[in-house]
Amino acid sequence: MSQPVKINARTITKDEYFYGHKACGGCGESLALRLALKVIGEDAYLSLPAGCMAAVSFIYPNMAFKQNAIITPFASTAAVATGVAAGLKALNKNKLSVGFAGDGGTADIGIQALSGAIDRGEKFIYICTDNEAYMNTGIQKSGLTPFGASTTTTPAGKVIRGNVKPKKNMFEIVAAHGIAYAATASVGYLEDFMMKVQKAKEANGPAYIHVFSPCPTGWGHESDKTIEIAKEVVDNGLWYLAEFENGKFKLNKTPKLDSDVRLYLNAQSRFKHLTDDDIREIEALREEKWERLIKEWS
Amino acid sequence: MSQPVKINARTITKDEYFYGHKACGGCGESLALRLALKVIGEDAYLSLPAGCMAAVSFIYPNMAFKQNAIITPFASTAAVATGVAAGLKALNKNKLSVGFAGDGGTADIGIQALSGAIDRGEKFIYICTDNEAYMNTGIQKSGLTPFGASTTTTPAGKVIRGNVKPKKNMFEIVAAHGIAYAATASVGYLEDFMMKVQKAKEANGPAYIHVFSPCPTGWGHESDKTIEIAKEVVDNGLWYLAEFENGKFKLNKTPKLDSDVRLYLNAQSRFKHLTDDDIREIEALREEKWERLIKEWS
Amino acid sequence: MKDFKRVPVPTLERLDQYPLGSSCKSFHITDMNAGWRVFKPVIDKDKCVACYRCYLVCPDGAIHQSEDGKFEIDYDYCKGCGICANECKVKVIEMVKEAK
Amino acid sequence: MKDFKRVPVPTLERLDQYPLGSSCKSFHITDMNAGWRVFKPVIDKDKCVACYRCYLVCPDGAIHQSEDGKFEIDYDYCKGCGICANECKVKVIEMVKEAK
Amino acid sequence: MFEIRWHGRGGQGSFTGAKLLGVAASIYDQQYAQAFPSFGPERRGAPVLGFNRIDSKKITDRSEIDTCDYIVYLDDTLYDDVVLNDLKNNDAMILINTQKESWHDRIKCIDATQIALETLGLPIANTVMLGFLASFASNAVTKEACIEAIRSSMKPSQADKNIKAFEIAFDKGGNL
Amino acid sequence: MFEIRWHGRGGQGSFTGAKLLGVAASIYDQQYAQAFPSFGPERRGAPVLGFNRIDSKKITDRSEIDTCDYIVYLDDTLYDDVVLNDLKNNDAMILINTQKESWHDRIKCIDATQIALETLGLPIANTVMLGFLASFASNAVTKEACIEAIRSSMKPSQADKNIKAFEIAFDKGGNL
Amino acid sequence: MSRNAFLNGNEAVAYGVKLSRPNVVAAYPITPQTKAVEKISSFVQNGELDCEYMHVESEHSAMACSIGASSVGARTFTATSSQGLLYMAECLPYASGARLPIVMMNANRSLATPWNIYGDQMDTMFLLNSGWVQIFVEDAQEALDVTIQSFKLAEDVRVMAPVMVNLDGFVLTHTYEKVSIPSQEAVDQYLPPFKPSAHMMNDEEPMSMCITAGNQHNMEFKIKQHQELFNALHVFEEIDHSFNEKFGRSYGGVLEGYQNEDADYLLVTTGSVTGTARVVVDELRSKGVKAGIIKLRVVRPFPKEAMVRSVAGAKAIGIIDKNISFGYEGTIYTNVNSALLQRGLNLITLNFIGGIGGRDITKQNIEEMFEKLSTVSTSEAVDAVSYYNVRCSL
Amino acid sequence: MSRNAFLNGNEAVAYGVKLSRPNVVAAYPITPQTKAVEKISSFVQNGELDCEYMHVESEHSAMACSIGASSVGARTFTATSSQGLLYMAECLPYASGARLPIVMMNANRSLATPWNIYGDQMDTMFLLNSGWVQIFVEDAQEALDVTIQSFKLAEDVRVMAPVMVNLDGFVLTHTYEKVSIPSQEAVDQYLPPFKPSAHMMNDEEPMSMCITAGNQHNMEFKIKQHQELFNALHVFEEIDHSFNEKFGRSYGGVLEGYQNEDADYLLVTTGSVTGTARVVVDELRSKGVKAGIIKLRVVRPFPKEAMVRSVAGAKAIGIIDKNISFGYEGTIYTNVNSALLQRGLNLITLNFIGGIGGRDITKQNIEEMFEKLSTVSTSEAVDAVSYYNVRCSL
Ligand SMILES: Cc1ncc(C[n+]2csc(CCOP(=O)(O)OP(=O)(O)O)c2C)c(N)n1
Ligand SMILES: Cc1ncc(C[n+]2csc(CCOP(=O)(O)OP(=O)(O)O)c2C)c(N)n1
Ligand code: SF4
Ligand code: SF4
Ligand code: SF4
Ligand code: SF4
Ligand code: SF4
Ligand code: SF4
Ligand SMILES: [Mg+2]
Ligand SMILES: [Mg+2]
Repeated sequence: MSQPVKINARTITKDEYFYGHKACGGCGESLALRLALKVIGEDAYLSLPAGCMAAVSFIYPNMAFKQNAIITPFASTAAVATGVAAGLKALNKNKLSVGFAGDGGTADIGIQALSGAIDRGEKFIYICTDNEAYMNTGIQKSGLTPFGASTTTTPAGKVIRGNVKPKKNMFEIVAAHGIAYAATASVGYLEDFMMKVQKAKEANGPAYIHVFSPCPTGWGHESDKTIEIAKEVVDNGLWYLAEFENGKFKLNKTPKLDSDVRLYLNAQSRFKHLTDDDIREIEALREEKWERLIKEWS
Repeated sequence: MSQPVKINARTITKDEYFYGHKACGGCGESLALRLALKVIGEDAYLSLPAGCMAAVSFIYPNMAFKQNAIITPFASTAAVATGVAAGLKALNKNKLSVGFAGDGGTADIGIQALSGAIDRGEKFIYICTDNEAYMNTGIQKSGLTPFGASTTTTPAGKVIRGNVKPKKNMFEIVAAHGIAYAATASVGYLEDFMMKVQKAKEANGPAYIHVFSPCPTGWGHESDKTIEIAKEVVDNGLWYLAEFENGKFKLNKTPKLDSDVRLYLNAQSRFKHLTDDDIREIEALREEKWERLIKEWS
Repeated sequence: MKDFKRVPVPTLERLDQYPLGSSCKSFHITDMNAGWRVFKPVIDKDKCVACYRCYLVCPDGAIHQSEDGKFEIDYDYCKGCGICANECKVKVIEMVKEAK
Repeated sequence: MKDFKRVPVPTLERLDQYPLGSSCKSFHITDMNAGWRVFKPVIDKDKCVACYRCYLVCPDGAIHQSEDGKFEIDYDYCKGCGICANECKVKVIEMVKEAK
Repeated sequence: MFEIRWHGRGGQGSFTGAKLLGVAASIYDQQYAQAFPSFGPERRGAPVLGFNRIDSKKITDRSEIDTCDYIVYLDDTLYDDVVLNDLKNNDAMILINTQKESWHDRIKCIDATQIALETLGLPIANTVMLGFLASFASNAVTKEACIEAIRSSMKPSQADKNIKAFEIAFDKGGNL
Repeated sequence: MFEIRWHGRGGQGSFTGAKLLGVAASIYDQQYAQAFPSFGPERRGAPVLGFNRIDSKKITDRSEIDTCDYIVYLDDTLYDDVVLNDLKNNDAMILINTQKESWHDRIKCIDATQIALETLGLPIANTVMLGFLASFASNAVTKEACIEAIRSSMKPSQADKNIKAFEIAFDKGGNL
Repeated sequence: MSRNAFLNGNEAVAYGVKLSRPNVVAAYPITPQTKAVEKISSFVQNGELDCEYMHVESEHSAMACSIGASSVGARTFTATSSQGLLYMAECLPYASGARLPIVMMNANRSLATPWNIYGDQMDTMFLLNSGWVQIFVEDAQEALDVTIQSFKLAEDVRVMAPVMVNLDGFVLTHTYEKVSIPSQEAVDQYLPPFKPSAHMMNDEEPMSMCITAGNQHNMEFKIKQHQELFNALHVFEEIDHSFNEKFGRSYGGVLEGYQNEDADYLLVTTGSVTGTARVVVDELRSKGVKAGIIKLRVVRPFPKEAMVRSVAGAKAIGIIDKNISFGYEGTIYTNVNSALLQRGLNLITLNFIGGIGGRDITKQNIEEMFEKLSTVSTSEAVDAVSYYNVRCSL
Repeated sequence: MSRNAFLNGNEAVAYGVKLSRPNVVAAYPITPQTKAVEKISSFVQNGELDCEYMHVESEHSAMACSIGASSVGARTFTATSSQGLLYMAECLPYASGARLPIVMMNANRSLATPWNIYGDQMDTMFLLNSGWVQIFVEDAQEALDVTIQSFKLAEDVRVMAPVMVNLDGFVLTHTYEKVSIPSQEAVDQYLPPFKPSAHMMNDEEPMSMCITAGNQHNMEFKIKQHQELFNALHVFEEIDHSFNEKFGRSYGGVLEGYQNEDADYLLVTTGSVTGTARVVVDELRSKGVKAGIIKLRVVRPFPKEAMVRSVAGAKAIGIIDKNISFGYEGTIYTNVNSALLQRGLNLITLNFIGGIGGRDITKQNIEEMFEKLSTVSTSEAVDAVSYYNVRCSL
């Protein structure tokens, strides 16, 4: 790997590659895309499945991406992206193929294509922008919706109060494929995220980044709190920053595990029905997870 | 969990639940099925996708399973099996739903349905009978075909000699889902396998068993060597016996890592083109794998 | 112990005799596999030590223990793969060429 | 620096003026988002310390550094989400109610 | 047949206004009604439309609504004079939530946000605009039906406040 | 038009026999030929069939073959007397790989496995049976073409042995 | 007692489902079907509907889970649209061949590419060979009623086939109107719990399902399925009658004629456009033009006899297709034409393609169609296929 | 120089692919297509074909990878069958809407359930609305030749559409016959490397593909696709000519008439059954019966004019369908009937359904069909649809 340049607001290109899109104001996913593209550069070929980001960016005749870009069938981000990569390779073009998909498009309907693409071992980058639900279709539960969250298919009902299943562990699932590079990130830590995109770019094979991306519309928080929330979730340990490189896991940041998760939860209406018991369960899950992570990864 | 009864040839039922099937003589998968069913019992509802085992067992009007059984779409073992489980539950029937699929049906086209089913967290058993290629369609490479093996889509050609990709790590991928119980097994160690099926039966949620099942037709070995080969591959460490329980991995058997892998490879025509370099690579992969396994799991 | 009876191939003279849907009773065994064999396993019952191994390892379940405790082969379904003979520790199963 | 020019909505009077396939040139921006705002951010340029934070965090990329080193907002595309104001450490961005 | 269009911004509740009107006319006035939204890929903040048809006969027409009897604006920044062309006839009118005074004889103005803030404590002006509309569109819907519709659609505490807001606007409209 | 059926067991190479015959007739005899297998869900060891059509004119018929000019058995355990009904006419015959003597005037027997073991060192009798067949079916295919077909389909060392096996059987057939 | 509510088509279906008391619902969200499954999941989370709700990870699995659940005799519902319908395509003939009485709502929506979330009927028309009963509804009330009827139809021993209920995306799924919701008691009487059929997996006599039938048997299995699917036509008529007796609403069975008895000019319609056409027909009738409508409710099995009977007296018929079979014509047009040819009906038929990708079909468009029909009956020199509301010259 | 080889249909396609020098092949195995992809992968592993071979994990991904590769201008091939074709169904209108010149071989096979690996044409007929050009071939030579022609057709600027080449499972895919393999030089001259179209992603002017077109625009996109797909008809005729000039083989374009000029009784056939029918027609002609065949080569776009022209003189036509649209009739029958009705042809048409699930269609069956056609022309009291070689009473 080449000597890493420090990546921050001053060193990234001033050019914008994602502009005039129709995402909600304050959309975390669109911020993740915008900055990832600045690191990835103008030459890349992008594949995006159905999902908010595709929906708001390819509305004929208003195209928001500067790069070559294609919407893929919902299940097919990684398949189209590796098809693009194979086509470029066969035509002797040395360009990067990058897939961007939401949590639903990654952990649910797209996991098969992703698994197959990683297994084929050819270089491409896959970035999952995780807003913890199917937002484009109106906030339905996905495999990455966290325990307790109310969505339109797991509403806070009279007998079942929100989502009862924990979040699927995409990062470790991907790592178990023996991928060249994988990382988790958050739009609350943008420099860290951009640095990881840079590493993914330099990886010698498939690379995967999972970036936590708040959605004011789906989560019910103020549109100006996107970054704050995405930072808090890392600080309190409900989300984590980690990497998988050369077959090894590494934690990038240790949270304050005794912090009150309410600061995070209360800022979002999707959690407003939670009882004290629910919150204790969330804290217990956090504890359990970190016990393992610290033991195994540090 | 109830006090485990020792499971062996004497304690399992004498009834046969899988009979008159049309598998090749000496088929490892059919042996795995036969014995698994004896442990699982007569009451279970079985789901099998397209693949050798379905192809040889439901040939109208000759039905080889005693249990209720359904062929599923190739991609859908776990989806149909959990649909069956949901249906049984809704109808207040306390029966077990069990899926059996080959390596292709599990690691490639069926991985999405499997991932989704595990994520839903409802109890069912999934057994992957791994013969390391698409046998039903004539020995094409799957995601679980090992490095070096010649298949009909990765023949030992003049420039590419057999399969160049390592085997996908299904066991760890499944474990990363936080499944209730998972294990690897081999028809070379039948008691171990049956004991694991019993544990899967008792697990409090989804359970997964990955059983190594030689295929004389596809691997090009004598039909009477199925068990020998399946034992040797464990003994020499190219395959491994392990469990994942309560969130922890456990190795069940330590192989002889200095043993000559040729004993195993030379018995099979799919490896007959391998050069000494190839064999060294296989040994190197073995070493690398065990270094990690021993460090992390024991 | 095989608790099934081979059943005759169903009569299918009218459409209503065909199954509803793509269904059939389970364990509806109409066929034999005897014709698949080139070699057939023969157990020397006198020397057999009733270790259950052959019964355990037969992929076709074609070996069962009879009343007298000895192991017997159901030649209607044995395919002659030879696993039993190979796995019998005391080597009392012999593979014999089939003849018409 | 936004290196694009807003382009006019294409003329589509005949079928042959429609794209071939479901394709369109990239960065073919025909639209503005100005009308989405209820509040608009206003930077107090004198107090701005040019820390780049607002530029970094804007999901719409609507803030850029002008020649003079100061940061400016492209009101054609700012949606008024308020992130920039919230994230400016020196609190020199104010959200002001839009009026027609 | 009355045809009505609502203009708002994603998140402002304009379609809820249309739904309440539909409930009022069809369930409580025993007439027939349709309420349907426009729907596009743009997100929260982007302009959206809602529509109503109201009639005493069963409504089967499923085509889009072009010209209207009433056009309601929940946000004056969305208004543009060209919509005057979308009015059906001389009785048809445009109702706008604005601090401004009316600048056209077909336009009626009300500071609905102010009323909403005062009565509900929130700048959600849909029930206010419903009241304003109901005051003019008495052939399409009754005041009582609207109140019932609001009551049946919300928690009682919410409903009371919204009915108050509705009534203030209804009276304002009657006095114009 | 000659129609031929091959009986064997999955793994015995009966369809390879049919293919070699097809290559011989179509490529080296400049005629036309089809070769096609039967195909079922049963696995290795189960009985399988192969078919040939040979003609001097282009063959377009794609229907199944019912009655045959020749029926070839690679394994006598598969034989059953009812197949005598599948023979086309008085010249048609059945050729069986067996240690037995012929028991019917339409049946010709040869111990092909023995010949194969002696010449190839393997009990793979397909080229032997091809030779036996060619000795009778001289209107359908020439000896030379068969030899070319074998030569073009295998490694030289293999081909030589198989041609030898073929020729032994061809001569045996001629002498019956 | 029934009660009135102001519901959109999605919600109406959700109420129909709730009243039908399914055992299992497995669905994946997709616009414009989402509000239906959201409503159903809220019924479940609120304890108003006691069923297993499966949050599946794709439509292929939605249908595969439905197959699993139905194969043990559970009453099963799912819903999808467009891309989702095609993503599960493999499972559709799978379920129909297995004779599983699954009911599915499909929100008719355009197919990518280009992407588009609005309503047209290309998705359903893609699947005419799937072995499913395919029903189109015109409004929210019919959506609710037909949902209940569909379970009865699917589970009828003479039919035993999956049923797809099609609602035009947005125009029906998102339009609110007054709907009468029957009481649970009445629906319980009308639609008792499903008694699993003997061909399904069960504890008494274990079954093997979705088996293989080789070339010796397969053709007969398929012909049997085909012939028995036709039973859906008269059973649906029966159900229309019995539903009417119980709930006081009839929709005319496999098709409904509107002013067709003496009509010179007939439009064949499916789904929501029928309503708009009714308005135009009323107007034309008031002007003395003998216009009428055949509302095709069931597209598979195709009601050939009923269709031929209903149009026989007309001078010219126009078939509205909200779909294109690329490289030919509208699919319903093809289907209707074949029926007419077989009966030797020497009618002029024209194909009116409209509503593609959510394009409006206006009352004026429909007037133009009738206008075209009345001219063609005296002149043959017209193009058979024409497009409505196109925004450029072609 | 061309050379003769004894190949089955799968291998013939593989040679056609190799000669066409694709850049990317992405395929997933399924009986009875496997031998085609196995042969192609052996070409690759042996260094005889220089292309990216993608071992995909499913057919949905096979087509998605193909879409990706084709969208950057790579010449792309894939192959599938039956369940696999339906599993990728979502991606088919996706690719055609994007105007990607992907070529796919489909081995026609029955659809589950019941499962069956043998040939019928239900899989392809499922997809008539997909926007793909759909071609059927009769023998291995035609399979090889049409594979090469398909790339030329797909990539023609007037067409720019994906092409599906259909081979009857087993009957064509597994039957060996003599095939002339053209030389690489000749094919290179005939089919130069693909020059990517400007609508594809490229380095010079970045493109956004597979975009959204709302209700303001969508209908026009679809009509454009529809209208331009019709170009495939005459371009395919052109290609048939130019291929004939270069290689000395012509197949008659979109359809081939065999003894049809003066025929009283015509059979419309697709694929391999044509060959058997030729034998029967020859026999009947020798007995003085004026029998003939219309071999339908291209089913989409549907060659309406050519079809109507070719059958106009007959007394009765029979359409052989190796498929059933459950609850109606054979799909080709429906399509042909619509064409005839539109032209006011007062012909008697009968539907002969056979070959379902691999059931043989015998020469005697075909004789019976002609027999039936000759009786019906004097009597109208026959059932339009009949089944051949059924093993039980219906
Ligand atoms: C096969 C298929 N099923 C369903 C859909 C509908 N759909 C489009 S986007 C979407 C949700 C996307 O969620 P996610 O991937 O999390 O992205 P987000 O919108 O949250 O950014 C769904 C369900 C589809 N387009 N295709
Ligand atoms: C959608 C779909 N694609 C492809 C196939 C063809 N197919 C049937 S079984 C099979 C291979 C099965 O391989 P595996 O799962 O490893 O089981 P095995 O036969 O080896 O036991 C394939 C490719 C199919 N039936 N359905
Ligand atoms: S709904 Fe959420 S993810 Fe989608 S555009 Fe809006 S903020 Fe972004
Ligand atoms: S091919 Fe292999 S897996 Fe399949 S039945 Fe034969 S031995 Fe078993
Ligand atoms: S030879 Fe094989 S099939 Fe026969 S009894 Fe022994 S193990 Fe079983
Ligand atoms: S393995 Fe040998 S000793 Fe053991 S039971 Fe079988 S025959 Fe007897
Ligand atoms: S308000 Fe939001 S959109 Fe506007 S400049 Fe600030 S961050 Fe960007
Ligand atoms: S964040 Fe504040 S201080 Fe920093 S550049 Fe922006 S306006 Fe200036
Ligand atoms: Mg999401
Ligand atoms: Mg396998």
